Amino acid sequence: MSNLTLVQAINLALAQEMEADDRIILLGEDIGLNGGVFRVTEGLQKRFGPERVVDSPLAESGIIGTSIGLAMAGLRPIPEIQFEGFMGPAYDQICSHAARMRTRSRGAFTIPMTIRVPVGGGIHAPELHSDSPEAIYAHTPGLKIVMPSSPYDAKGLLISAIRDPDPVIFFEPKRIYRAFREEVPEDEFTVPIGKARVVTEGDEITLISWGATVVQCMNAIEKSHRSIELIDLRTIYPIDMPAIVSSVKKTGRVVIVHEASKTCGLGAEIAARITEQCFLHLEAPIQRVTGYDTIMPYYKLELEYLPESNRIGTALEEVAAY
Amino acid sequence: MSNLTLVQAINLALAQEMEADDRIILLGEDIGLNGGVFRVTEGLQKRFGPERVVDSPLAESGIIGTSIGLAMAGLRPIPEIQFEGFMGPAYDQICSHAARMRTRSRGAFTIPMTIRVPVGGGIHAPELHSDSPEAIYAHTPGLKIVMPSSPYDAKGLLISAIRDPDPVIFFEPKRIYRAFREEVPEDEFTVPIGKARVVTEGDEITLISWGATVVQCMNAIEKSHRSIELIDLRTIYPIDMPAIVSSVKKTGRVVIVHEASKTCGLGAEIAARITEQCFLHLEAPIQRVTGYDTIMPYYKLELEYLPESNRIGTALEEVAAY
Amino acid sequence: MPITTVLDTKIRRISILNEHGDFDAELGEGLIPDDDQVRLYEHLVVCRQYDEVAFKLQRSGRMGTYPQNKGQEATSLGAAYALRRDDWMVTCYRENAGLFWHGLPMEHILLSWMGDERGNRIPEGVYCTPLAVPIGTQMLHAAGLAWAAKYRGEDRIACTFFGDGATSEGDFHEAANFSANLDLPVIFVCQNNSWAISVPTKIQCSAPTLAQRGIAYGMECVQVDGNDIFAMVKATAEAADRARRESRPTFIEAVTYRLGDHTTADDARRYRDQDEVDAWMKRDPMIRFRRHLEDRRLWDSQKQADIQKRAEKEVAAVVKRAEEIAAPHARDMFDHMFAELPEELRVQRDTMRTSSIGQDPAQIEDAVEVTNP
Amino acid sequence: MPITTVLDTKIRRISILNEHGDFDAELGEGLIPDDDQVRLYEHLVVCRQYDEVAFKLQRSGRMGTYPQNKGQEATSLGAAYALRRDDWMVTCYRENAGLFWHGLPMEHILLSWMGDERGNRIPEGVYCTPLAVPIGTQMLHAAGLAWAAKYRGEDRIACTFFGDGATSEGDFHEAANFSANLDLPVIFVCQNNSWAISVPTKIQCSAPTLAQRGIAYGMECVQVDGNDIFAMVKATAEAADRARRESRPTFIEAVTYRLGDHTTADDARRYRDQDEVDAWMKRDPMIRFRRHLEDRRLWDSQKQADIQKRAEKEVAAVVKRAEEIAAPHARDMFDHMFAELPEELRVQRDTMRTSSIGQDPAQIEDAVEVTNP
Ligand SMILES: Cc1ncc(C[n+]2csc(CCOP(=O)(O)OP(=O)(O)O)c2C)c(N)n1
Ligand SMILES: Cc1ncc(C[n+]2csc(CCOP(=O)(O)OP(=O)(O)O)c2C)c(N)n1
Ligand SMILES: [Mg+2]
Ligand SMILES: [Mg+2]
Repeated sequence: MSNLTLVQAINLALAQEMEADDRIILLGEDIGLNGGVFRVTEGLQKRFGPERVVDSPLAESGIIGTSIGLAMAGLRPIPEIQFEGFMGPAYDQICSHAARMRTRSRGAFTIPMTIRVPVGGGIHAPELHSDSPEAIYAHTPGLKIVMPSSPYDAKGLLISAIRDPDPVIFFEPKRIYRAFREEVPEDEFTVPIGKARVVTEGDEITLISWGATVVQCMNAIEKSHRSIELIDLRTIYPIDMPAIVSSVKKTGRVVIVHEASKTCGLGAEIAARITEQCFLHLEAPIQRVTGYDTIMPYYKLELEYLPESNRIGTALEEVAAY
Repeated sequence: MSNLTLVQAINLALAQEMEADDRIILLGEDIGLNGGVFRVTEGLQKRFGPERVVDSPLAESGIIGTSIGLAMAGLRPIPEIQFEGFMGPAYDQICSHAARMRTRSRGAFTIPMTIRVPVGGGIHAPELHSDSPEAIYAHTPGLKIVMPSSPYDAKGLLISAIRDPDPVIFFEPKRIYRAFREEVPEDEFTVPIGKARVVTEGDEITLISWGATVVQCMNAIEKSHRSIELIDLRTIYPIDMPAIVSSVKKTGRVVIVHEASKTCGLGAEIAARITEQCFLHLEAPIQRVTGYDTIMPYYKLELEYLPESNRIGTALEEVAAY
Repeated sequence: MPITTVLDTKIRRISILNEHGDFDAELGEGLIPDDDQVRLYEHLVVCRQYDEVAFKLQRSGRMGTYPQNKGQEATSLGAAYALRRDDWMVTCYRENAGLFWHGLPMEHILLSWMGDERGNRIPEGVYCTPLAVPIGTQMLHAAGLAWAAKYRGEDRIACTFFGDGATSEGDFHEAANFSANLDLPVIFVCQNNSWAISVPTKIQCSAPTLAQRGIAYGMECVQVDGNDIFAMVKATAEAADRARRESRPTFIEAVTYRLGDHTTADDARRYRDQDEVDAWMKRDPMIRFRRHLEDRRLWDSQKQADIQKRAEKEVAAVVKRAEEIAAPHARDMFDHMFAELPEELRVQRDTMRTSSIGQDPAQIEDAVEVTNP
Repeated sequence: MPITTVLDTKIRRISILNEHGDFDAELGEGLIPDDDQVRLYEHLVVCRQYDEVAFKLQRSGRMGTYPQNKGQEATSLGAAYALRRDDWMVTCYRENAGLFWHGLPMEHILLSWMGDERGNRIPEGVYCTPLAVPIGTQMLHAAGLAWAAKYRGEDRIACTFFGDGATSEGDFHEAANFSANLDLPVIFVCQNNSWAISVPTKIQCSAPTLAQRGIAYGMECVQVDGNDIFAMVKATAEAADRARRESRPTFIEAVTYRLGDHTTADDARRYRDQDEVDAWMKRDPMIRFRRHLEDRRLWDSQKQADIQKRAEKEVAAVVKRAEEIAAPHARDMFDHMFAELPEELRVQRDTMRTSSIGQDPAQIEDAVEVTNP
């Protein structure tokens, strides 16, 4: 066990998997000598050499497109996109090719690639450095989407993602890259993709979130006197509906929290499914506490945009009072 | 009045608006002499000249990116993307720039651009020629999204879109480009963006759809003996919730139909909002009849994927029976 | 002094067997053994027959949209001939002749255009990739495939094909740039067939050549008469050598012409002159190749009649195979989404004939076969 | 015969005032009137001061991430000088000197980096565009702006600036290609400052020059010493002329160097040698320019002291203005989403302090001001 930040946990997972499997190649902007702009890949180029940790040209479509080729040949590329706002240029390669290659070729070609991407707001960064596009990719069949909220999960989920035979987008909530430490086993272990985690048990309200806002949810719970079951989704797609359904059947009340804009965010899908599958158990409308349907503002206003614990707290009260 | 197909209605709207406003420039692949691969721009280059109807290089990001520049200078570009599957390369310019320019510059720059895109399946086309990405763009703040289901609406909505001071994605359901004709006024008229249309009135079930599947819904209603209120959304964003809410308060039962994949489709957002706003009126879980969470299959299976009238009919029965 | 020259560069054009039948012995002699010349020509006849039949299949409603290859066959075939069987061919959709030579069973292409993904299930041991529908995107995969070979110390290379129109896409640029800067063993074959649907090449590139695209990357580049199979073989062999020995990419502009419509959904008479087409008809790669073989007494009209008959038979058999493949199952669309089907997708699959996907997993029997492909 | 030459091209490099202070009179004499030389130099001093102060604002927590301009100022300033006031400057984020010369009030740039969109509210009559955060994307806007001018018959042109790294993005390619093929009056100024964050230029382009990127498009291209303001003025003036008269684009590679870190979030010591930085320190555009002015008796140390004082005062006033602007209102994030706020967004705005956005439109009073920007 070591007491690690999320950044350190990811770095460790990468190092251990690279040690075990020389089909793994890392590529991306500034990931080599510089160790990435968040230092997630620190020391890896030195340890594994510039053939395996590759500073690429500044071209996101190129990074993903060549990774697809590497994967088609049987390697296991782990491309990094420097910020989620720069997935845009790679959107086509991700959605028109990576997500489709297996089904297009009826299994002849597969894409065992893990795309690492720092995600979300709260770090006073410039434009396009604070977004949350997970729903975009959840709406794209053929991708798995993961977003850990703790160092332990980050290591275990990343190892699962790397070993997964299909493309996985691994979103790293940058706001909690170094926000806290947690005991993480030194040895390799996996946290399965597709399984949510019950963070706190409770029977009054089901609170559902993922990534950095899980921390805001925990803060809200601390300030609340109610019995709240907090579910950390951990995997965005496929969604662990059994975990959600069994909680909602117990509580009948739901609050969903995410940073992304409300309209067509993942919260909508979860709310729709809960209504489909727990219709007779619901005792109040499902509340979504989310970013607004605006552009994520420049950082002077970012805390107004992000769902902070007080907004979550209000929602909990409203749902309970209904 | 003339009896027009949807293609003809769009062509007419383009011609009349170009006649009235010389700030309008059309650009795209094959839209000139060839009149576009669906002949939507037929005759326009001949009539308005190659300066106003421009065959562009084969580069979607370039088409949208230069359109943004044209719009920033005060012109009113109408770029065409040849098929919705080729919006991918333009995703970044649409979402990182067109959608953000007004708010980024606090109104100093605006993007009065209408992006025309044929959308959807059912025409036995190759891969990436049959998709329905409307939810992706509905989740992107700063864009308006429109999808007509009839020649009349196509003309009126397109004129609204062109005159709108903000970027509008105008999706043209290619399956019904020539499927039927309708009386369309010769003169210019507008159908307002943001207003749904009640296609048939009813008080048992609210059926919500948009684009080509409105026709499938009408077929399903014809085969049904129930009193069904069909709402054609017409505008994907902003969603006309008042129209939906007033219908649902009457019926208490809802079926939503769209071609796109289910997870994080627009149906999820509508279902979530209905649950938020009509919680006590709902008498059955909301049903979504949609494409599956698979890649739109090659055309041998496309009718298995698309929500055809029999699947819609079953959903209507299930909702009624609940 | 203050104005100096920092770059001075030239681009060559290779032509060996020109449209008048002139053959440059110095470059061409010994390039392709006689036997192989005959085999290549015969292959062209079969491919031309395949193309005609595919066109008719579409016209009679037995196949969807199809892009004719007519007139361009020598380009991909010449390149394929110069490759090793285990080199990657990363193509677009107009390279049937090269792909079949490289080992792809002929029914695959038909099956794909018949709207069936199984056409893309490339058999084990065949080194090519599925049809690339989004223009200009597949060159990046070629770069990645070549990179993988280099990483593993294999001497396999990748040869990618694309049109003049494709060079306008950003992904082309990124693929060329990655290949040059990371020293990847890739050959870029641009099939400049004068048109991208209705758009003439000058709208894609107003420079005097497309070959000079490669200069941007410090890449070796060359222009070739793409209807001259000898020139294609020579340029590709040189490029393959450069890729294999020096791990450096090459850009080849192959000047050819699309004699048919863009696809069966297109009508080229709307936008181009018949005169232009007629002029290019005379430059058909098969005419000059046949004449050349006849000059060398490697070919005669009896052989032509024989191969024509064989081609018809062979293609008919291919069509039969493609059409006899059982219709896909509706549930097939789920089966290759992931290595292991997630639970929620399993439920969608098993309930697909009901409306309420996700709610009634008991109806698996309902998943019937498609009756009307 | 069969191997012919289809292209033969050269690239020039322009240098007028080199790092040793040598001045090429033939090219440079009369290029910039003496008064203007002094004004330009003074402007550089103010901009350098601005850059230092901005850096310190970030370090003391009064501003977010900031990209220093130090060392590159002559590039954008020389180009801006050669433009007309109503030409478009479409920049990236390291062109303060040029932008201020072109008319952008200095507090705007600070405000943007302070996390406030109002910094991007370009005043009426100033022809520049907001900070471009996504690398390599703004050149397409420049092409569109130039296109609009051409369409309207205005003789306004667009000059766009970007880094060496940006030339790897597909959008760069598309912008250059559109401009060349549609004959747009655009100048592409690539500021090759040796680095893209930690990545050296050779990973973006292994060719001997970046200038040759332009050959791909048949575009006029030239390499310039970007730390030589005279050479920048000359190259840009030629390009502007070509754009205005012939409506043809030009690609200028301006060779310069980023003397500071990439941004305040970066530590360049991790990846580059101090020796390299020291060598470039000597090539600082301000050193040679000052020496040149002194040689010509246009400048002396008294003037230097005066301008330094003025710069400090001026920049302090700018900082004061930027910091005194009232904090934005939370609801501001809604107000520029659309020309007219859709009803559902109005409800979100008016209820933003409640959880249940969309459900309680009665709480508009709750939208309080941000207290802690
Ligand atoms: C990204 C993308 N944009 C547009 C299309 C539609 N489209 C199909 S083929 C084609 C023209 C391609 O021209 P070229 O690259 O020259 O190849 P050719 O067909 O001439 O062989 C276009 C525009 C597409 N398939 N993909
Ligand atoms: C599309 C995109 N990808 C990545 C980044 C992150 N990033 C910001 S600046 C930069 C390097 C830019 O280098 P260059 O173009 O040479 O400009 P310079 O900073 O050297 O002036 C990178 C990778 C970005 N802003 N946009
Ligand atoms: Mg072509
Ligand atoms: Mg740079």
